[in-house]
Amino acid sequence: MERHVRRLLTVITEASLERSLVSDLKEFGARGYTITDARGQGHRGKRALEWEHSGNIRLEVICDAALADRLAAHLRERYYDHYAMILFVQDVEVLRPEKF
Amino acid sequence: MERHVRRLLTVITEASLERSLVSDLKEFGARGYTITDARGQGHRGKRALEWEHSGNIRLEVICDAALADRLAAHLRERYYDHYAMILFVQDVEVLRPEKF
Amino acid sequence: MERHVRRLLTVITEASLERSLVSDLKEFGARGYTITDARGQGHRGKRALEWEHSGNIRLEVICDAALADRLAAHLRERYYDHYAMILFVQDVEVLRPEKF
Amino acid sequence: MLAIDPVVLFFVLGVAAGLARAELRLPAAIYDFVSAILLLSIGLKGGMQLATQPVGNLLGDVALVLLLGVLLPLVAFPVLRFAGRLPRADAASLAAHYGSVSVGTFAVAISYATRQGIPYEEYMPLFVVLLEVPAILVGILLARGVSRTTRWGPLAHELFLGKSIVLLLGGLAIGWAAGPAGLEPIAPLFFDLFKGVLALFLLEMGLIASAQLAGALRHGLFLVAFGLVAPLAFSVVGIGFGVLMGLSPGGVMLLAVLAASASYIAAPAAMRTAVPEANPAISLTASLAITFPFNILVGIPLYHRLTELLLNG
Amino acid sequence: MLAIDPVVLFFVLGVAAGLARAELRLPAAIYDFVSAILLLSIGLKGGMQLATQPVGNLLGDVALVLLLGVLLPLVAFPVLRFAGRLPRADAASLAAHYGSVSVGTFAVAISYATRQGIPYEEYMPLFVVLLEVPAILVGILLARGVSRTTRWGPLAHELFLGKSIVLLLGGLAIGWAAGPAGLEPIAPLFFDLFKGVLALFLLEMGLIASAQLAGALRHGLFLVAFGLVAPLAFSVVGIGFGVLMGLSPGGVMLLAVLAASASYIAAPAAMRTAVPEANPAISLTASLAITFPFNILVGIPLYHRLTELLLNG
Amino acid sequence: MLAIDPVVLFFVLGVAAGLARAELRLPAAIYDFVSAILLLSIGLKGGMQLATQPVGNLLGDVALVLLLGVLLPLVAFPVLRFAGRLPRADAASLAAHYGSVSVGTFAVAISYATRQGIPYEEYMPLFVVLLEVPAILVGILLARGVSRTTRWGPLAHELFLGKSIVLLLGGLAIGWAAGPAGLEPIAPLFFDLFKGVLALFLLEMGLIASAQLAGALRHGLFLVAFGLVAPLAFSVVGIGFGVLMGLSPGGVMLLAVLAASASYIAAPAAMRTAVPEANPAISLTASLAITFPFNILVGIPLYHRLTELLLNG
Ligand SMILES: Nc1ncnc2c1ncn2[C@@H]1O[C@H](COP(=O)(O)O)[C@@H](O)[C@H]1O
Ligand SMILES: Nc1ncnc2c1ncn2[C@@H]1O[C@H](COP(=O)(O)O)[C@@H](O)[C@H]1O
Ligand SMILES: Nc1ncnc2c1ncn2[C@@H]1O[C@H](COP(=O)(O)O)[C@@H](O)[C@H]1O
Ligand code: NA
Ligand code: NA
Ligand code: NA
Repeated sequence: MERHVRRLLTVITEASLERSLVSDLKEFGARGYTITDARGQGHRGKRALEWEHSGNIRLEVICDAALADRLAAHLRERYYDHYAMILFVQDVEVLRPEKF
Repeated sequence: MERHVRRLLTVITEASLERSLVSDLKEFGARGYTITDARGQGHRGKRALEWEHSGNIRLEVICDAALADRLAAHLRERYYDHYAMILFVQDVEVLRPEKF
Repeated sequence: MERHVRRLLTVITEASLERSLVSDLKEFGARGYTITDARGQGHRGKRALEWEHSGNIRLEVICDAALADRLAAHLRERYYDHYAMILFVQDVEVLRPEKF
Repeated sequence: MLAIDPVVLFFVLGVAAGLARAELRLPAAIYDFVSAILLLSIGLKGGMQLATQPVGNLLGDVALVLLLGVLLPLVAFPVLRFAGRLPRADAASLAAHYGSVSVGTFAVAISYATRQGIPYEEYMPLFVVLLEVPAILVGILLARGVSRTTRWGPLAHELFLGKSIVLLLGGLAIGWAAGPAGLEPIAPLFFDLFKGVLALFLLEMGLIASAQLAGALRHGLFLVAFGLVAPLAFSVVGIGFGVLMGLSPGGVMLLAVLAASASYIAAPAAMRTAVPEANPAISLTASLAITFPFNILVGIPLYHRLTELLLNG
Repeated sequence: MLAIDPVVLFFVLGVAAGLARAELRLPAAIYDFVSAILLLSIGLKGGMQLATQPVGNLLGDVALVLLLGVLLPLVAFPVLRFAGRLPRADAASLAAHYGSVSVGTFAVAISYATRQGIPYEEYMPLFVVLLEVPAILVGILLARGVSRTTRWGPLAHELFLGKSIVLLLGGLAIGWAAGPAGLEPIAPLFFDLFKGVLALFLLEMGLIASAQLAGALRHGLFLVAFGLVAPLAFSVVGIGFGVLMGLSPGGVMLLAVLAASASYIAAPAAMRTAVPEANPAISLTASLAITFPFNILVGIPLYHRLTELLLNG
Repeated sequence: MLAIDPVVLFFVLGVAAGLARAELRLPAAIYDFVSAILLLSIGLKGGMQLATQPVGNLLGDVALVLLLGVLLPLVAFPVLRFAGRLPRADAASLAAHYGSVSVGTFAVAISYATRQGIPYEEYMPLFVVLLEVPAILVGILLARGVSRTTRWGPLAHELFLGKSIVLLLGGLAIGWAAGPAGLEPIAPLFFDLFKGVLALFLLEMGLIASAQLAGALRHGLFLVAFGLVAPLAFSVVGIGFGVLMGLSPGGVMLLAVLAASASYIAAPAAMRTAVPEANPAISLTASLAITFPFNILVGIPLYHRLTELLLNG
C-alpha cells in the first residue's frame, strides 16, 4: 500500500473562535477539518468546559506542507496576540493524497 | 529509559461505525484502542454532534507496523466507498512495547 | 517561518486521575496541558464514559525532551502498576518555543 | 383559540434560529434526554390502556398494521425508481424511510388530538412500534434482494434494538404491568410535563431540520415534491386501513398521521448498516427537512379534515 | 419566613462547594438545558402579558429603556478609564458588561417579587431583551471609535443572535401568540418548575462564580470596589427611569435590578469578537464573581428598600 | 396493586436493554443531572424535618449510626480475607463498599415506603450522610494500617467532598433553613418529580449494572454469594441498631436497607485513591451488579418483612 506524507496541523484554542477558524480554513482552501472539545491550561490561564464558551477546541487539519505553513502564519498573525492559542505541526502518512 | 517505536493509526469516521470498527479491531488482534467524539467536515459534508449518529468519532490504535498496515488496508476496502472516513498513520515512541 | 522541535507526550488514563496528574504536571514544571474525554479498551478492560469516573482522559503536554523524559518516568513509576494508563511520545514542530 | 398548537411554534422558533445561524445549540445529551422522556411517556400511556384491552380483539388490528407497513414502501419504491429515476439503493432507502414512522410526528398529533378534545384508541403507541420495522425490512429487500452477503445479525440488532423500539416497548410493558394507579407517582414527570418536553424536543428538531434544509433543493425538485405528496397519499391509505380496522375517528386520524410520517431515526440507522451505498443525505433531507415540517405544520390538521370528510362523506 | 429566598441558598451551596473544590461538576450540557428553560420561561411569561397590552402605550417605555442602555456604559466608562486607570479597551469592555444585563439576576428578582407578593408589569422581560444590546454597542464604539476595521457582520450576528436574545424573544413571541390559555399545557414545565430550575441554575452559577473568585483580588481592589458600587449607583438610575416610565413599584424595583446587573453571557461573547485586546478575565471576574453574588445576596432586597424609600420619600 | 414498585421496572428495562446490547445510551451528563436532583431531593426532604427535631434527641442516634458504619466493615473484612481468601487490599476494599451505603437503594426504599404508606423518621437522610464515610475510613485502615505513606489530604478531600455528601448535606442544610413553607416553590421539581426522576435514574443504573454483570461470574462464585448474603446479614444488624435507637418500624426498615446496601460511588472513588492496589472491578461488580439489583428487586420487601417479624416476634 503506497503511503503519502502530508502535514497534520493541530490548533488548540478558545471555543468561541470555532466559527471564525472554520471560515478561515475554507478561505485558505483546506479540504476538511476535525474538531474535538477540550479543556486545558496555558499562559492565559485555565480553560474548563463548564459553561458557554469557557472551554477549548482542538482542531486538526491535514493538508500539504505549503498550506500548513500558510495557515500557521495566518493564525499566528491574526489570533496569537489576543487569544489563548497554541499550534503544532507533524508529518503523517495518508492513503489517499488527493483528499487532503 | 528505553523507547520503542510503534505505529499510531488514527481513524476519523461516522459515529455509527463504532461498534463495527471495534469488532474489526478485535478480529485483527489489536490490543487496545481509544475513542473521542469529534465533529468535522470533509468530502462527504459536515458532520456535527447534534443528535443520534450525526457526529464523528476519532479512533486511535497503537500497534506494530504490520498490524497498522493490515488494519488500514481493511478499513480502506471495507468502508471507504460508502462512509465518511479518513485515516492517517504516525510513528510514536512507547515505554512498554509488550502492551501494543 | 522558523520551526522548533518539541516533544508531545500523550497520556491516556482513568478520568479519576485528572486532578492528580495536573498537580504532577505543575510540580514538574510543565507550562501547559490539554485534556479531552475519551473511552477505550486496553489490558485493564473496557472504559466507557457512562457515569462517574468510568471513562478515560486523553492528556497532552508539549514540552522539551528532558521534561518529557522525566514526566514519562514519573508516570510509569507512580501509576503504571495500579492504573489503566498508556503513554506515547512524538516530535512536533511549534512556532513559539518559549511557550513550552 | 390560536389555530396552531403552541408546541409547534417551538419548532418554528428552532427552524428560524437555525436558518439565522443563531448561537443556539442544544447539546446532543439534551436531545437524548428529551427524546427518551417522550418515548417512555408515549409508551407508558399506551401500555396503561392496553391492560384494559382483550388481547383477542387486537390481533386482527396488529396484522393489518403490519400489512400497512409492508405495503407503503412497496408503493413508494416504483414511483421513486421510475418516476424519480433514483438509483435502486436510494429509491429503496427512501421507500423504507417513508414506510416507517416518526414518533416525533406522532407526539405532535397526540398533542393536537388532546388540544382539540378528540378521543382515540389509547393503545395506538403499539401501532407505532409495529409500523417502525416492516418497511425497513422491505426497503432492504428492495435494495439487495435476498442477498447472501447481507449480514442479518447486526441488522436485526439495529432494527429491533434501536432506541425508539426499546423505549416505546419498555414503556408499553411497564405501563401495562403497572396500570393507571401504579403509574400515578411517576405521572408528574411522564404525563404532566409531556407537552413541555415535546416543546423542547420540537425546538431541537427545528434546529436540526434547519441544518438539513440547505441540502433540500440541492437534491432536486423531485425530492421536494415527493416529500410533500407522499405523506398526502399515504395518509389516505392510512385512513383506509383505519376504517378497515374499525377505529374511532380519532384513531383513524392518528393512523393517517403515522402512515404519512417518515422515519428519521430508525430507518437512517438501519439503512446505513444494510444498504451503505444509499446516499444517507437524500433520505434524511426528505424526511427531516421536508416531510416532518410539512406534517406538523400543515399535515396533521389536514389529515384531520380528510378523515372527517372521508368518514362522513 | 426565612429572610433569604431559598433558591439563593443553592447559589451559596454552589459557591461553597466550588471553593472547597468539591467533586461536584454539572456538565455544560446541563447548564445549557437549565438556562434554556429559564430563558424560555421568562420569555413566555412576558409574552403572555404582552398580548393584553396596547402597543402604543409601550413605545415610550421602549425608547426610555433603550436610552437607559446607552446611558449606563457612558457613565461607567470615564470612571473606569480615569479613576480606575484601566486601558481603554478594558474600560470599554467593563462598561459594556455593566450597561448590559444579567438574565440570571432578573430571574432571582422575579422569584423575590413572587415570594414577597410584589406585583409588577408582567411584560418586563421585554425590557431585558431591550437592555441587552445597546450597552454592548456603546462599549464597542468606546473601544474603537467608528473604526473601519471593525467587522460588523460577525458582530451583529453575535449581538442579535446570541442564545439569550433568541430564547427570550422566541419565548415572548410564542407567549404573545398563544396567550395564557394556549400556554396552559406547557405550564407544568415552564411555569411550575420555574423556581426549581432556577435553584439548579444558581447551584451551577455558584460553582462557576467560585472558579472566578480566585482571580477577583488579583485584579486589584479597584475592580472589587467597582463591582460593588456600580450596581448600587446604577440601581438608582434604574429607579429614576422606572419612575419616569410610570411603572408600578414592583416594576421600578425590577428595572433597578436590571440596571444594577452586569452581563456575563452576551457581553463577554460580543466583546471577545469586537474588542479582542480587552482582557476577558477582568470583565468576567467583576460581573460574575463580584456583582452577580452581590446582587442576588444583598442587592435585590436592597434595591427593593431603596425603591420604597425613593417612591415614598 | 402490582407487587413490585413500577420504578423498579425501569431498572429491569435498563438491565434487559443493556444485556441485549440495545442502542440505548443515556449520556453521562444525564446521569449527572438525574442523580444530582435525586440527592438534593432526598437532602431537602430530610432537612425540612430536621428543623422540627430537638437536636439533643438526635445525638445518641448519630453516635449509634456512626458505630454501625464502623462495625459493618470490621465484620465483613475477616470473612472476605479468610473465607474468601481475597488479597488484603481487595478484602478491605469490599469491606469498605459494603459498610458504606448506596443512596440509590435508599431512594428506592423511600419510594417503597411511600407506596406502602409506611411512615418513617423523615430525617433519615441524615443517617445516609453519616453512614457514607466511616466504613471507607475503616477499609483504608484495614488495607494499609496507619501507614505513613497514606496521603490523607487528597483522601479527606475525596471522602468529605464527594458529590453525594455535598449534595445531600447541602440539601439537608437548605431544607433545614427554609422549612416546609420555604421549600414550597421548589417542591414541583424536587418533590413532585421525585419518583419520575428516580425511574430515569434506575433505567440508567440498569444499563450501567448490566455492563458489570458480565464480569460478575468471572470473579468467582464466592463473590456472587457474598453479594447476596452480606446484605441479608447486614440488614439484621441494621434492624438491631434501629431497635436500639428506638426508631419507628418504618425507620428500622430503612436503617436495615442502608446497612444492607453497598456503595458504588463514594467508596470506589475513595478506594481508588487510597488503596490503588485493590482491583476496582471486584468491588464494583459485587456492589453494582449483584447487591444493588438484589436489594431493589428482592431485598427491600424482604427487609420489610424481616423488620415486621423481628419487631413483633
Ligand atoms: N505546553 C502545552 N501542552 C499542551 N497544551 C497546551 C500547552 N500550553 C497550552 N496548551 C493548550 O493551549 C491552550 C491555550 O494556551 P495559552 O495560549 O498558552 O493559554 C491552553 O488552554 C491549553 O489547552
Ligand atoms: N483534511 C482533513 N483534515 C482533518 N480532518 C478531515 C479532513 N478531511 C476529512 N476529515 C475528517 O474526516 C471526516 C470524514 O471525511 P470525509 O470522508 O472526507 O467526509 C470528516 O467529517 C472530518 O472530520
Ligand atoms: N493499543 C492501544 N491503542 C490505543 N489506545 C490504547 C491501547 N491500549 C490501551 N489504550 C488506551 O489506554 C487505556 C488504558 O490502557 P490499559 O492500561 O491497557 O487498560 C485504555 O482504556 C485505552 O483507552
Ligand atoms: Na410512514
Ligand atoms: Na446593567
Ligand atoms: Na452498607
